[in-house]
Amino acid sequence: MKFEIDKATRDRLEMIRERGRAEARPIGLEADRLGRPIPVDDPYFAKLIERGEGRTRWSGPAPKEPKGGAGGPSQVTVMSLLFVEELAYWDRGVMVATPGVGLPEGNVLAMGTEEQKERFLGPFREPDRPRWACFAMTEPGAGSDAAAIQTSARRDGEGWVLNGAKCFIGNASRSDWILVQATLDPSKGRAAQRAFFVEQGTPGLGGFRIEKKMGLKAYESTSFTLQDCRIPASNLLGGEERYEKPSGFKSAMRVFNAGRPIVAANAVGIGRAALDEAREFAREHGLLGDARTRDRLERAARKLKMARLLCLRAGWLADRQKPNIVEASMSKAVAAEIGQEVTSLGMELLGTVGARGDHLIEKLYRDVKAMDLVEGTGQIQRVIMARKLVGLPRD
Amino acid sequence: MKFEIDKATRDRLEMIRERGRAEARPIGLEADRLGRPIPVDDPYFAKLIERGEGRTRWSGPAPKEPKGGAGGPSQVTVMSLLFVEELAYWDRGVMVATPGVGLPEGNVLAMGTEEQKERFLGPFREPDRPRWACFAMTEPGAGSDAAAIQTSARRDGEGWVLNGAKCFIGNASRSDWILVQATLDPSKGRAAQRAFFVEQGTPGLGGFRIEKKMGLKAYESTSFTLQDCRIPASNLLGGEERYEKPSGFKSAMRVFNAGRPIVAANAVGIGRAALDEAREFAREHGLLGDARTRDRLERAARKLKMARLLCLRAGWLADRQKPNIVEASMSKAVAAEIGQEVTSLGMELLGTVGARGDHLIEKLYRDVKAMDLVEGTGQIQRVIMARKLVGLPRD
Amino acid sequence: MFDFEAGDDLDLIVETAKSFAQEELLPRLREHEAARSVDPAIRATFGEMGLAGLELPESLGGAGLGALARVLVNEELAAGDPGAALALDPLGPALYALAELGGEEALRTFALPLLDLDGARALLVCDADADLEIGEEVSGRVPWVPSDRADLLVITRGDEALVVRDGIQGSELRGSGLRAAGASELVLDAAPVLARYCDPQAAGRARARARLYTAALLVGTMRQAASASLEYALDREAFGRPIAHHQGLSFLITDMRAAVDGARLLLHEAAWRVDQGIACEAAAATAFAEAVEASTLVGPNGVQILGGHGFMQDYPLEKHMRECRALGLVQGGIDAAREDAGQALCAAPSPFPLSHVEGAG
Amino acid sequence: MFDFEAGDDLDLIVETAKSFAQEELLPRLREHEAARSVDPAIRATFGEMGLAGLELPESLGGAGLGALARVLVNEELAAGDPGAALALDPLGPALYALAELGGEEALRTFALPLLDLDGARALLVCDADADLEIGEEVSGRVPWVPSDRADLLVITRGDEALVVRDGIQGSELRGSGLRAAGASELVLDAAPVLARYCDPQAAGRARARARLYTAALLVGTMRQAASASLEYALDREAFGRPIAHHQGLSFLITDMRAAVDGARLLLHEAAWRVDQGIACEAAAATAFAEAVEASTLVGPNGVQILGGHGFMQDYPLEKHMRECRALGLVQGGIDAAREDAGQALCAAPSPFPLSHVEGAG
Repeated sequence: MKFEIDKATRDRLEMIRERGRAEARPIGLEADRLGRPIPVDDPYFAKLIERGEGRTRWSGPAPKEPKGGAGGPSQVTVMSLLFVEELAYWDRGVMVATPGVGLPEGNVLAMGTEEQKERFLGPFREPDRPRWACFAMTEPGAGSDAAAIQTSARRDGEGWVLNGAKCFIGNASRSDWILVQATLDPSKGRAAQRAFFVEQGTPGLGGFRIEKKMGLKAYESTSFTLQDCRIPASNLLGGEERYEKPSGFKSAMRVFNAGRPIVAANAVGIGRAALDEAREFAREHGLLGDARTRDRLERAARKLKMARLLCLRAGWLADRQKPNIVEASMSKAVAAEIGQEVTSLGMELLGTVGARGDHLIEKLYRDVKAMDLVEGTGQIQRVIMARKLVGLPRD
Repeated sequence: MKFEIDKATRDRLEMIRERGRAEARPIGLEADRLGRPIPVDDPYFAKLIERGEGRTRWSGPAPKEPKGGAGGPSQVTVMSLLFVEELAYWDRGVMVATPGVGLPEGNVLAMGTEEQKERFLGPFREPDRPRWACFAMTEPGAGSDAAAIQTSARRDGEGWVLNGAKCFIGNASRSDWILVQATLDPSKGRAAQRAFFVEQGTPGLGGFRIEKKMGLKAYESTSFTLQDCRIPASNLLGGEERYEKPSGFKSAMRVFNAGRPIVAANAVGIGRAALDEAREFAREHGLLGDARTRDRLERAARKLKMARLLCLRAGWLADRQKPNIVEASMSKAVAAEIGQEVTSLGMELLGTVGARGDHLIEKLYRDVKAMDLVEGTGQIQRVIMARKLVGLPRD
Repeated sequence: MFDFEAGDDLDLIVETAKSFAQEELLPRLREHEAARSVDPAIRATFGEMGLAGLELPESLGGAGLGALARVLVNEELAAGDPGAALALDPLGPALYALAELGGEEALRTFALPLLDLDGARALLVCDADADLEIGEEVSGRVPWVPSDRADLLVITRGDEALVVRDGIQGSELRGSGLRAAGASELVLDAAPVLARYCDPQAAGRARARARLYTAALLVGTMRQAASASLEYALDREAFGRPIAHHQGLSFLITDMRAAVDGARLLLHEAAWRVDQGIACEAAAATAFAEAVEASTLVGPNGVQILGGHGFMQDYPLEKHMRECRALGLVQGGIDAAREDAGQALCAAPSPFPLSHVEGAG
Repeated sequence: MFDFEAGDDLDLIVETAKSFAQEELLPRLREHEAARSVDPAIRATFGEMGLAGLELPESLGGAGLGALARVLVNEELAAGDPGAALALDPLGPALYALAELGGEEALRTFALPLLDLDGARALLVCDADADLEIGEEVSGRVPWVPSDRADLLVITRGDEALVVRDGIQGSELRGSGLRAAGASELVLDAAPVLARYCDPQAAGRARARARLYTAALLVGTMRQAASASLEYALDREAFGRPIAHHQGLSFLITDMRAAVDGARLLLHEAAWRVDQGIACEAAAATAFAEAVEASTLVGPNGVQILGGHGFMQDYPLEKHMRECRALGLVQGGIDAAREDAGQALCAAPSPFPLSHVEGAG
């Protein structure tokens, strides 16, 4: 066993920390105060692009290095977890607002044709300006029940016609393209679902509405509609051929999951920020001599450490391509609850200072709740675990 | 609103308290130490009989006083809750071991024919010796799922033949008679169930085995079998006629429930005993100055008081014959968990003294768990509540 | 013995408060939140209902009702909007320190004038929640009050209550919740103490009543969070049935219900004790502590049941969650209440009376 | 970076311990409980496996393994029977105070002789758990040790460790759990102190290792409680399906699993720190606290899942519940651990390192 972080990773964490302190946190607090997403033309984004952030991991059409070379199996997920946790420590909202391909990058890398990678990831290799992309799964009528989505994709000559509505989609209105999950037949569940690239400006894509949220105001969560939105055949993720031998990807997907531990790491990061702030507040106010306060902080630190280990274990399994469904869901179910608990305890410690609405912990209390909602609520995570652990029937 | 106890009731509680301190608690501790039920011929039981305890509430064939006369609606359930809580405070096991009709009394009073009352309750009016009776529902293969019981009752000429096995039946081997729940047809659920008086010594009734329990050792929990056990027709509770117009009783039963609040009150009583002991221990060991200890005790007292109010509310509704299914199950789900928590905190306070196995709190820790198991686990209580609150389907 | 019903007289008042809250406050909760105040027409309606003087003695033109009436009314108002409930009550819990420690004279001098001043607010400030130097004058900072004005300040410190009116400078804050009542930081600069009362027993009762006032707002808010999320859960379908019909979620719903009911019973019992004139401090501290604890379960889980929608301001659940948390922070918060109840517990005779059983006979 | 696997060498040892525990201990747990000791034949088998000297230096004939080996082995043994695990280990956590504070010399003098004495037991007594007067001699009472004999007593107090062998009078107790190891009260009457060591850092490490020793037994016990009750839940039917297939109960099962896994990861990380020779005290205190807390969830709920059967000694769940509770009481229990971890937290730099991230690089 081993629980250590190498020098290079620690250095990178240190860099995130410095930039987080200097940039992300103040910008996040400002966005929260103003109650609006960071504008597209905010100088912060331009600065990120200038210093080479917001780029795709896609290294171009050249043949990739084989995975996990001399240094043993890749630890890419584990490293992401560490970085994401630190980014969320400073501001989770700002992190999500950061330009880049974002969520769909993994899907495109895993399933996209070479032509699609070039077309959709290419502009993100050395972007001339802040660029975003996004993945649109959630619908107003189907949250956790991914099989129930209603956005339809209909063949029409050479192309496709999409109809439906999506909601809670991060960065949607500013995205170059949206990877839209749609179904060929709503009665057939996930097997009939496909993902389509819909470029910004495509006729029929519209009705963008930036939602008002309790927290995480630095990035836009947006609903939009697709009305007879016509797209070329080449915009089907993976291309036609992919779906001729069915469910190859699907079964691979089910073995391990990296998305849920990532959300969990977000919760840990937010919780850690609340813990640090609470401890500083207690120190400044002479409360550390009180056993109640110490117990409260101890519990917070203990549970956060536990949640982090659960995340890292799930990520480590993913890196080894080992089954981690139970572990991934467990990390998310546990971390999200702990994040909530720690920020709530932080509020208690602040007392009426927390009620002012201008303390970081108060913002974190509002921010962290989302970690128990996105990528499946804690209840859904338990269902997923129970299916694996006890074979809970699908109903 | 009103939250007070009249003088007469307080006096009776005081009597229970004195006797509990002098008799029930030492006897209960002794039984626990010896790991066996209080023997049938224990002088304690004879003494109870002598001073007029262990008698039936049945006042004989004379017409009963109308319920709830001048003083408004009856508070019989509320009073039972108070008494039971106090009895359980001193020793729940001893309380159950106490001679008397016990559990089936309510059923017989509510459903029995006059002849049955005379025959089965009569000997309990002024008993010559300690006498017990019991109600046998639970089976090895059907715990909370009462509809699933398998003990069969088959018509045979004028009488009935019973076959099956029961378990966890309090006082069974020493009972004059056992009211056995059996089914005419296991496929038909509760509608096909009937209760039968089976007298001790009836051929076919046997295989008594006193179970080894974690706690509550003062009374016997017994399993037994019925093998072609033949009983007369007159032993069907309520007589044949009762079942000609179907389910009248059943629907009445469903409106309110007193059994679950009673179990809940037991848990509150046990929890209170643990709280008092823990507080005394803390006082003696100079721990009351520690904020952690105070918080722990405060939490215990608060939750117990809350649980007690939940019990009393459920009982008060039952006394008014108002629907209380949600409230009854709530009181039990909450109280049982709190009882468990309080005894566990008590153990924590004792430290290694708790590990000795000779402290009252340690016994209470083992005793109280049963309160979350009998009359339906906390999970079953939630199912019952959810059926009422959200119409949770029966599957 | 026991009676868990409020009785016809109280029921009538509660029903009035409930209709008002459900019809006037609930539909406008976002409006009032944004405006940091309650619509004047609604203020007027409320004024006509006579609920402002609920606990004022009849001799002073009030309804002369007690703690039970107050907590029941506050529950209903908070189920509509706890911020509005505060905004609409000119005296709020400041009444208790005045009435218990200063008596009718104090009420006449300090409370009555406010009733004639449209939108006036008396505020209670607990010393533990502020950073004040108290002598002949008071200077210092009150980090937060749920109001955009402070027409009168009643400061409690231990067994003392002080009245301050001038020399108070307020500056608006965003507020984490309860914005319909406003939110300010107050700076006191040598604010003259107009009156100073000291009475340990009266201070204890005042503290108890103030805690119950807030606990009732908490219970009302979480009751509403529980019922609104329950309604959603019955309406919303996933995996082929209403989400409430998934057993796992239904257990959460039952647990939220139990949390609300338990806190509510403790609240009612403590209020009954206040009205009986018997020992009520520990009971009120207990009720407050439980209400806060329950609200940290119910508030966030109201959001949880709605999933992503819960996070959005299109639904009121996020507001309930924020307001539950904010309400629990006053008067030293849950820790001060637990400390008070714990101290009482440690001092009580053995066996420890679970209050009502051995209480008033 | 990270590695969550024990590695082949350790796996082999763990596998051995596991087979032994599952085949020899688990089937006889009631037998050993009643006998207050482990069957001699099984003791012999265990002796041959060489697990008794697991952490003794190779120079003293031990296997020279570290904390990680110990916690993994203890988990497995406790999954069989935590009482038997204690009974089979002649040195138990007393080893740590001797080794860390007294070094090889102390081990040679006090520990080695016990290894040749069949059934001998060295016991660790934490001052906080006892009522002792300590001077040149030790007098007083140790309320409980999980043993029917005391061949050597190592008493820890703050930064000190004292060794006592004579003048100890034991009297048997029933014990609330762990009866396979025995249970006694010890009375010390002017027991001569044979050796006295003092070293703050070494004492801290000894405390950490002792906490991990017990935490591992807790994790093993609750892992077994979780898996035994899970098995039952898959087997037992109610309302037409295995009870595990009722979503409400399945959530409890997943929560129990998470509690076990979380405690286990904290345990492994802390043990790894011990073996790395880096700061481990706060991590061990944290792991112990979490193991205790998790066990108060998992122990009772193992019983809960079995319903009425859980309360009966026909099933082992009631034993697991009792033993979880008993194990959590040693070394000052959870409060002392939380205090230690809390103090470390308050003293740590800001931002607070969640230990491993900024720890050994």
